Amino acid sequence: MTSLEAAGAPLRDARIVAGPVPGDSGAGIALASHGAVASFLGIVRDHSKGRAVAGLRYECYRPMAEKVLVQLIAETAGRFDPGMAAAVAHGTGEMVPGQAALSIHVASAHRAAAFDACRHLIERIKHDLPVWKLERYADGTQAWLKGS
Amino acid sequence: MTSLEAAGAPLRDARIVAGPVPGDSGAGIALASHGAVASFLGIVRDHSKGRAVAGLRYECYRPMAEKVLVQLIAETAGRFDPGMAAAVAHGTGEMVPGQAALSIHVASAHRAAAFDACRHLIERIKHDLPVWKLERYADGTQAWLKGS
Amino acid sequence: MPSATVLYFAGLRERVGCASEEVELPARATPAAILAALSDRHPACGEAFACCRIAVDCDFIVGEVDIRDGAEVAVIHPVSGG
Amino acid sequence: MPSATVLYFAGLRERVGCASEEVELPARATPAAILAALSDRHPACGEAFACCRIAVDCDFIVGEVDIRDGAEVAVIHPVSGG
Repeated sequence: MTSLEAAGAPLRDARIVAGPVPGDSGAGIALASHGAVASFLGIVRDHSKGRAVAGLRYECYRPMAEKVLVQLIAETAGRFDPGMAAAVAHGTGEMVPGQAALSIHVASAHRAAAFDACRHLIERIKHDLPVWKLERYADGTQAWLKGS
Repeated sequence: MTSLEAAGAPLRDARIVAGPVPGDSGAGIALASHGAVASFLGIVRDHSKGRAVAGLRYECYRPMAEKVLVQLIAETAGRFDPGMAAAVAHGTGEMVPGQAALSIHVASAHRAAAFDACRHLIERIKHDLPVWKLERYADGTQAWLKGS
Repeated sequence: MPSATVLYFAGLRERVGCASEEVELPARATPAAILAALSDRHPACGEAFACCRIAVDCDFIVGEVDIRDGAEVAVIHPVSGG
Repeated sequence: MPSATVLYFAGLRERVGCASEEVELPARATPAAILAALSDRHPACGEAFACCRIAVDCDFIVGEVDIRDGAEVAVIHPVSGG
């Protein structure tokens, strides 16, 4: 029995939630062998390309999005640390500036793998997660983003 | 008046706390112009160089540690993003595996600067913060770490 | 030919004018062939389809894929999550 | 010569045998000169001092520094925080 098995399998949590994602420190995902948790929060900004943003709407192809998140976590673990734990959540629906649309936590034995895995997950999510952003501007107009 | 001034100066919070550091998401430090929060938690592990660890004690030269944290945040902001917000806390005293000894949150307009600044802060803290770790092993012995 | 449910999202949904439609597709096809068939149905969207990926039953397709009757074929235009 | 309060921490404190002591130091000195003076007082710790940095009034010193009477001189051996 390895120490990993002794402590339980590392958490792999992927979820699409209604509204903004809940905020927590991510400390809860760490196994006893994990010394580092690297995290990322994507926050709705009040400006986009020079325009004042009043709010956003995220539209999601939910069954695929959940499947893609699970796959991206597995791919990331295979590349950076098979023993890592990860929790990823993406919000959907209406949000206002200051709310968090995406949260990623990665726990690993050492900080380099935790950071690299966290950053890799964001880049892959930005490329592959079937989620689209409608920006609502302060002047009353709105537009779908053309990729990100 | 820039949007930064309109929204208030970015938070720069540096503190040495008794016991482990409190856990939070870091979302609260983001200004309206910040789209990304990158975070790091240093967690007490249950093993160190193959030995089972029952607990730790962190000893700190507190007045200097607080001053160094403030300086490292200013240095990091100057290098990566003068508009970034940051909150850094390091714990002192007794801790057990699973507790967080260090938390770093950096908020910036974009994720690359937030990640780079967060990672830079850890490396500088590991090198310059006057804090020393006493490891208490499961076999009842203990030893001060020789640097990190 | 099998009949698949084709899905459109967000800006592409608005441009095509529907969120889903039933479309007869070849029993085995590449993403390019699927997008060409959809462009024939929606000539005004040909340019928008050019930068799209295809997912069948929630998996991105890179080569040829079998399309079963009732398959869910999603047209994934460039995403903007995160 | 000014009298400074010299501080030791953690493993170095245990090795030197005290957390602080009053030491007369030159009015202007480099870290190397300060560490040499402390090695004279604690010959068994010369090797441990070799990898130490010096902070005066909570600032790391890299070149020469003025030591005022009552200055706080900390001997910073390799740290292990984080």
